[in-house]
Amino acid sequence: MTTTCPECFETVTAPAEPVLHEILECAECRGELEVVSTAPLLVALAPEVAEDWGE
Amino acid sequence: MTTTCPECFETVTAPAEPVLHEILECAECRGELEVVSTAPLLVALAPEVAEDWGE
Amino acid sequence: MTTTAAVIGGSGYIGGELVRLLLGHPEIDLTTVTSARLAGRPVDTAHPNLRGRTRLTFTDPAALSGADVLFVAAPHTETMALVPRLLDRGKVLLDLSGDFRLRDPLVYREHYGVEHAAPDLLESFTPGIPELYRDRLTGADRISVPGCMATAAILAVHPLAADGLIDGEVAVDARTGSSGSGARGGPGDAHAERSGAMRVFAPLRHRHQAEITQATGHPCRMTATGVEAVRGVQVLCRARLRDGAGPREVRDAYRRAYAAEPFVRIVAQRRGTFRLPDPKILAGSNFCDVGPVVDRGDGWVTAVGALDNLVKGGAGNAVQCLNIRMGWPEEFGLGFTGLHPV
Amino acid sequence: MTTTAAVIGGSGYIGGELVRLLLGHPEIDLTTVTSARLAGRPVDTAHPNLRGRTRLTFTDPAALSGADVLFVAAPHTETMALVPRLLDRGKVLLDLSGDFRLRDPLVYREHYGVEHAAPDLLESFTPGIPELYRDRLTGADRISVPGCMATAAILAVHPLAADGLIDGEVAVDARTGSSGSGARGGPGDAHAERSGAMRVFAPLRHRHQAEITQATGHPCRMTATGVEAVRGVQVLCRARLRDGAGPREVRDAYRRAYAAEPFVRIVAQRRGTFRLPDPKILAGSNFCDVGPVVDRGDGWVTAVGALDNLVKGGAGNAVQCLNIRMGWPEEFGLGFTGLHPV
Amino acid sequence: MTTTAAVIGGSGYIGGELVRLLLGHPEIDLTTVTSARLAGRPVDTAHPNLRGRTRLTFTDPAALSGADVLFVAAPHTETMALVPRLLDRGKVLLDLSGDFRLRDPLVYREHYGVEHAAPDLLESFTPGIPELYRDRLTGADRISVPGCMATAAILAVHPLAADGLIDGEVAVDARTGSSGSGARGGPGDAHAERSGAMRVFAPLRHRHQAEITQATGHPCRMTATGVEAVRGVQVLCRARLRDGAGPREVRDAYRRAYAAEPFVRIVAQRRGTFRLPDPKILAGSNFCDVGPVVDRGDGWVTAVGALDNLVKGGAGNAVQCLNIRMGWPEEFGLGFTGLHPV
Amino acid sequence: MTTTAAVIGGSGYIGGELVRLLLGHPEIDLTTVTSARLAGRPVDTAHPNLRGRTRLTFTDPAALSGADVLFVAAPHTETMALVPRLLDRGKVLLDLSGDFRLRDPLVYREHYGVEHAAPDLLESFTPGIPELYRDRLTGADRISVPGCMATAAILAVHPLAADGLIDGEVAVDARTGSSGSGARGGPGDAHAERSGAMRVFAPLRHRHQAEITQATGHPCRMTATGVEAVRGVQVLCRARLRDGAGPREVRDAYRRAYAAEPFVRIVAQRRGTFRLPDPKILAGSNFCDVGPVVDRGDGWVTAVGALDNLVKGGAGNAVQCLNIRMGWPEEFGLGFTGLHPV
Ligand SMILES: NC(=O)c1ccc[n+]([C@@H]2O[C@H](COP(=O)([O-])OP(=O)(O)OC[C@H]3O[C@@H](n4cnc5c(N)ncnc54)[C@H](OP(=O)(O)O)[C@@H]3O)[C@@H](O)[C@H]2O)c1
Ligand SMILES: NC(=O)c1ccc[n+]([C@@H]2O[C@H](COP(=O)([O-])OP(=O)(O)OC[C@H]3O[C@@H](n4cnc5c(N)ncnc54)[C@H](OP(=O)(O)O)[C@@H]3O)[C@@H](O)[C@H]2O)c1
Ligand SMILES: NC(=O)c1ccc[n+]([C@@H]2O[C@H](COP(=O)([O-])OP(=O)(O)OC[C@H]3O[C@@H](n4cnc5c(N)ncnc54)[C@H](OP(=O)(O)O)[C@@H]3O)[C@@H](O)[C@H]2O)c1
Ligand SMILES: NC(=O)c1ccc[n+]([C@@H]2O[C@H](COP(=O)([O-])OP(=O)(O)OC[C@H]3O[C@@H](n4cnc5c(N)ncnc54)[C@H](OP(=O)(O)O)[C@@H]3O)[C@@H](O)[C@H]2O)c1
Ligand SMILES: [Zn+2]
Ligand SMILES: [Zn+2]
Repeated sequence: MTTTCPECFETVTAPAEPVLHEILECAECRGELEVVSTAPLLVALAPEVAEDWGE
Repeated sequence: MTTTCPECFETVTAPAEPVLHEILECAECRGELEVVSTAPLLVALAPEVAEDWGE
Repeated sequence: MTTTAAVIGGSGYIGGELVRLLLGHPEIDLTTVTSARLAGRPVDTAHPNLRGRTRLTFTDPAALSGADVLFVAAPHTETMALVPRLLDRGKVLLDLSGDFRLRDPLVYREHYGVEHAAPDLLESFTPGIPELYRDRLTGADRISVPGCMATAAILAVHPLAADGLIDGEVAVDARTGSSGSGARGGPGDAHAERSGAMRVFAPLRHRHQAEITQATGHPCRMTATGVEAVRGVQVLCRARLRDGAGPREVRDAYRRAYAAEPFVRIVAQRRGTFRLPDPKILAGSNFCDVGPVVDRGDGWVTAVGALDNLVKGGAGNAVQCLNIRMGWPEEFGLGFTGLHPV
Repeated sequence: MTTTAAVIGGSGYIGGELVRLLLGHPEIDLTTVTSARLAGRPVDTAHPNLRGRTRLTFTDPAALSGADVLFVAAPHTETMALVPRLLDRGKVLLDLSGDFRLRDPLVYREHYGVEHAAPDLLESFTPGIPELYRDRLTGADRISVPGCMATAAILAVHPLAADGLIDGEVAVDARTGSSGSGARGGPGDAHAERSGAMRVFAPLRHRHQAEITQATGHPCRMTATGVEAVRGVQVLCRARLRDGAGPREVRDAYRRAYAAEPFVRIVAQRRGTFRLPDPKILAGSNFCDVGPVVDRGDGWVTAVGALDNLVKGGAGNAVQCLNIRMGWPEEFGLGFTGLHPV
Repeated sequence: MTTTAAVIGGSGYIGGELVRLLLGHPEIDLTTVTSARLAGRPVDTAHPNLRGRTRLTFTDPAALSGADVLFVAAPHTETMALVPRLLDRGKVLLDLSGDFRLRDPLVYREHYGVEHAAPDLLESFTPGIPELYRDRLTGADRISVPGCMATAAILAVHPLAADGLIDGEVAVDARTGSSGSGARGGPGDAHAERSGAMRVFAPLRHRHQAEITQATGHPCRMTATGVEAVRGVQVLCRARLRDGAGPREVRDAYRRAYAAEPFVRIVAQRRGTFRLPDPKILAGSNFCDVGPVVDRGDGWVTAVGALDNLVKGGAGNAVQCLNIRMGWPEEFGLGFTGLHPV
Repeated sequence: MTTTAAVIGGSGYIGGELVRLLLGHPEIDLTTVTSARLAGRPVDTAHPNLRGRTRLTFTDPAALSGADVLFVAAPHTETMALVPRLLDRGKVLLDLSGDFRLRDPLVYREHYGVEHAAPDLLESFTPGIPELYRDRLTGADRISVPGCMATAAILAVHPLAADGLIDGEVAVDARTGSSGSGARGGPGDAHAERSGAMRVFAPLRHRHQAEITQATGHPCRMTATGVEAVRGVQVLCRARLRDGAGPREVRDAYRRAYAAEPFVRIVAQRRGTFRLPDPKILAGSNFCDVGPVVDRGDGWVTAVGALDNLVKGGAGNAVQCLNIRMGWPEEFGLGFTGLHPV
């Protein structure tokens, strides 16, 4: 099963039977993608862990 | 005798009897100023020695 | 009669710098330095440069009794919960976190990702920027010191903004050393990873841009890159000059703005190795060096600013604000001029 | 049958890098390396990393006899006098100086401050940018390799420009290590002065901006800062997206432009320590890493580029161009992938 | 037919260097790289320099099936429990930890503070020092690669010891970069703490001194200091020359010992900037540079050694040992010569 | 009534540091700073950290009129010709070069390679080491400040030597930053060459060893290595304890020697990141940190010393000596405590 990464628009391949709230990693941008729907397969970007410099 | 620095517009003080082509240094921007006229006192900016990085 | 002071968050990098400066301040008696993690242990455990200079030990924050002046150097988003409980522990409170810098709680949420916990207090804080708000600081009991990169950019741009010499947006390209992220680093802060890096950690919308906009009145587009340095911030700020403004107006604006400022130097020279502001020679000092360069061809100005993020970008600036607030000479505790070479 | 090669200006930093790469090139026989200053002395006198790898000694430039391929790594403004005399000494000539990069002699004079000495030759040079001009390079006998910061910026911006995704000017903020100024430094290059510096040595109108404009078709406003590094260039390039262009179009443009490129990697990740291009991990490698970041809010794009100024920013790029010209595999001599940590 | 290889501990610094070298090795097919922490994620997550060079993902160590050659790059004191379980997973095993370097389990306990868990295996390991044990390595199925500082010191001192030119104890003063402590740093490894440090982390009895004694036959007194560098080890080894030994005997001993060695260079020059071994120009290369200096006045010798701790001090040396074991050219996979400047 | 002071050699690194310290000294009026090269130009031309702190300009050395106190910071072998002409220009003269440090002109010739030009003056100088010769300094009109590495080693070893705890030779392994070679560097001092180096520039018989022997009474064997740092010297001094001397005697000796010293700290801790002396946290400060480590097994002691070569290793030590000579508080002008992190 595949879908598109909302960050970089690369094709993301999910396991055969994706589970709701499972976290996938996009191979291109390495973003963490949360499975928000399984049929159809939809993923959402998990929040980015920002670095906290220069405060 | 004074004039104005063409780079930073600060007042530049020349020696009592400035000589043509004499080099003064502006106290503010440290530019080298060449005396191009003595009466009236006029100065021009000598070329900047640039650094030559990143070629 | 000396004034007592306490540092909350005293084991961190800003806390340590506050301790260093306050120990050398002729009017201050530093009585309390807090750390939960190191409670009971000597202050020089965290700050080995202070060996032989103090016998203070860390106090648990919970055990803080109070002091005339409180410096709060705790993490943002946590500080807004702390401050309400601290207000009655001191006469003057200076916060160094980001929590009380932005007047508008919506802007806070946009940049910090959480709801502000004490929005009613926001208006009661005076921005800790002596060069812009010296008068207000003389009467301020709550002072919010701006961010390190924000301070550099605000001071670099302020003369242009105040004199109305620029139009539209200011683009800020900031570079910072590793101490900017504090003493509690993650894996990316390990020496082998961070050394020699040029790490664009904020390619857009760094939080400090909201502070710059608030202080200068100009929209701001900001990037931030970690470069090889422990201390030090440098900003390059670009803006379009309005019609009629040229090199002369720009130079005049800087001179007027900073002629009498003890801690801002105009550095824009045509010769020598240090022609424009470079934080290399500012480590430990409270100077912010600023220098404008005008492109005579196309009417843009680039203003460079540099400072030590822990001093003028934090602890030193806080001490300067306090000096103003107390009517003390502004240089008290801030006499160190920086080193060269270094 | 191997191809013979000579390096003119072989005692410099670019020259040394050419020697390193050519010694490891399977099709090349490096026969001559020139230096007036060190004529007769072993090549490893200037390049101690090559100890045990070559027994070549430096040849006086005046004694150069010729070779199939000539690499010229001499100072700009001096090279334009050298090249005419070199043309009949080799079949293919690759120049690494700035003297044959700009097609228009007026633009040359504006940026180099002197009249061009061989304007008639300018049109005969093909720009050494494989990613833009691979086809032309297959037949080129005179190749002019672009400047280090220019290469980084051109490759960072090219997909946007080629697809017409941006409007107007590109602002380039470049940072560079100390090897960019070559082996003959002045007082400002001394370690005690340069170490840890953030030196805005070109606050405006750096020479490379003319190259960027020529290659991308966009006007360019460029600053350059020396930061703590020996090797390494990083550029931040900002431009406004034209209406209708967004993150998806931008990503697609980069993929299309660089999918088949052996030495350009797209680096724009959401996790990890090295999310955007950082020259730290590129020392010695021929990669140029590029990564775009789109501000979804306001429609600006920041494209980051990074490379090793002596490799993809100079010697390595020249070797890649030669490989294309000769029909050899493009990776020949360029297999080193870079180190981590470093 | 290629040989398959697996790296156990592939997410660490030594592991990453092994992956880099093995991907470039013409006889090796790297099939497995383990990490418990990053299992399933791409190998370039931990090693960003390998982007575009491999599509391998990390395997959980528990899921390791086997390979012709196993490289073990796991922490000491943990490796001795791993190895017994790994022995039947590969024909040849090379361990890079300290666990199988010392032949005597009592000496192990003295230096590592714990009882050895597999003392019976100790004798079955051949020390991975090509310059001393090349013959034994040709038939070795279990190879224990020495410590980085130990390798530098052993190679610096070996010619003196082998020729009986020195008496008594060898004093070793070692300096090391930050990658020597691996990817899992503590608070002291943070950039702001470690940058520019001169940290005497082992004022006496560094563990590697037992390895030096074992290989040279001389008692050893060793200190180790962390200095500013990511990669790189340098040792200064001092010993008293026995009567009758002087500069000529010393030079001869080094020439004899290393004339045919592909990865040891004798560097002891009287002119130039790099007169004695300096790890600065060795990053990424498999060279160990050594150079003796004799004090004609008092009959002491100082032997300097330098290498890249992750290459000749670890991963590269392991690959060299494997090349010997397999009868491949010793330089396979190790062609990178190092950079200058850098 | 203030005391006037002049700095001869004021454009150099030691000269600049003297200017920085003297400008902050409450009893001193700095009237003259000499430089032939920069005569007439502002002092901050050479020392950009002093911008805004002084309006002094450089005086040509030939035009020097005189001052109460003369600090001489000129190159060795040239200073011995200068000093005789300076003696009547000031009441107190402090020399920072090597020319008047060694009492014996033969030892001078051995280490400096030239005949001493003013041997009769040698005995008239008091060594500028407060910790050893404070009493003599109170009456001294000619003071010769020791070398930077010598000071670190002398202070590290002195308690052991004074209490007779060690036998025989002291081996000193010194590391130094790049400012130690002054502002007039050669090609080897260029950033690209010197950055990250570990350069054994004196594998034996460094000149400072004669000073160490003179001050401690022990023969000394010294090596010196340039490591990555601008400021900072660290020495590791190893010696054999005499029978009966152990950890307790050693600790006691240090405590006794330095209990009342304002600028020597004993640093030998068992926890934390900065356990032994590290010059990283001493930049700008006048501290010399010393710490002994005893090997309980074999009766050797390693004493570590660290300082800032331009401060306690030069300019700061000179100011401390003057304070003693004049009966001023010893800390005058020397209050800066050093930074962390940095
Ligand atoms: N670093 C800079 O350049 C810089 C510049 C300007 C402003 N700032 C701001 O200054 C603040 C401190 O920064 P830093 O770099 O010093 O960070 P840091 O090194 O991480 O130190 C944080 C300090 O806060 C304390 N702390 C943590 N949680 C606390 C809590 N809930 N209540 C009380 N104390 C708490 C810690 O004490 P424990 O020992 O108990 O953990 C530690 O002393 C931050 O808000 C930062 O944004 C930093
Ligand atoms: N450094 C970089 O990052 C970089 C990147 C891309 C392009 N470039 C360009 O590459 C060229 C070389 O740069 P570099 O950094 O290697 O400079 P460099 O280290 O100063 O070396 C210059 C070389 O040119 C030789 N040379 C000087 N004058 C000459 C003449 N009249 N005829 C022949 N040879 C002459 C010198 O040889 P002697 O021993 O005889 O003095 C030396 O080998 C420059 O044009 C530079 O702009 C540099
Ligand atoms: N660094 C040097 O300069 C150097 C030089 C020569 C030899 N060595 C030796 O080489 C070894 C690795 O050093 P390093 O610097 O690479 O350390 P490192 O960066 O900390 O890496 C350690 C590696 O071991 C893995 N690991 C940890 N516990 C394990 C276990 N129980 N079983 C299997 N794998 C385990 C880790 O994987 P996870 O991702 O699962 O945590 C990681 O991949 C050490 O023994 C070290 O002494 C190091
Ligand atoms: N650097 C250190 O860490 C350190 C530490 C302790 C002691 N020292 C000693 O201190 C002295 C100065 O060292 P430095 O590192 O500051 O050197 P430096 O940076 O090279 O400065 C030398 C200074 O001496 C002046 N000078 C040169 N020749 C002179 C002469 N014939 N008469 C008068 N002035 C002359 C130069 O002035 P111009 O502008 O006229 O050339 C310059 O101001 C040396 O003897 C050195 O050994 C150095
Ligand atoms: Zn993606
Ligand atoms: Zn001016």
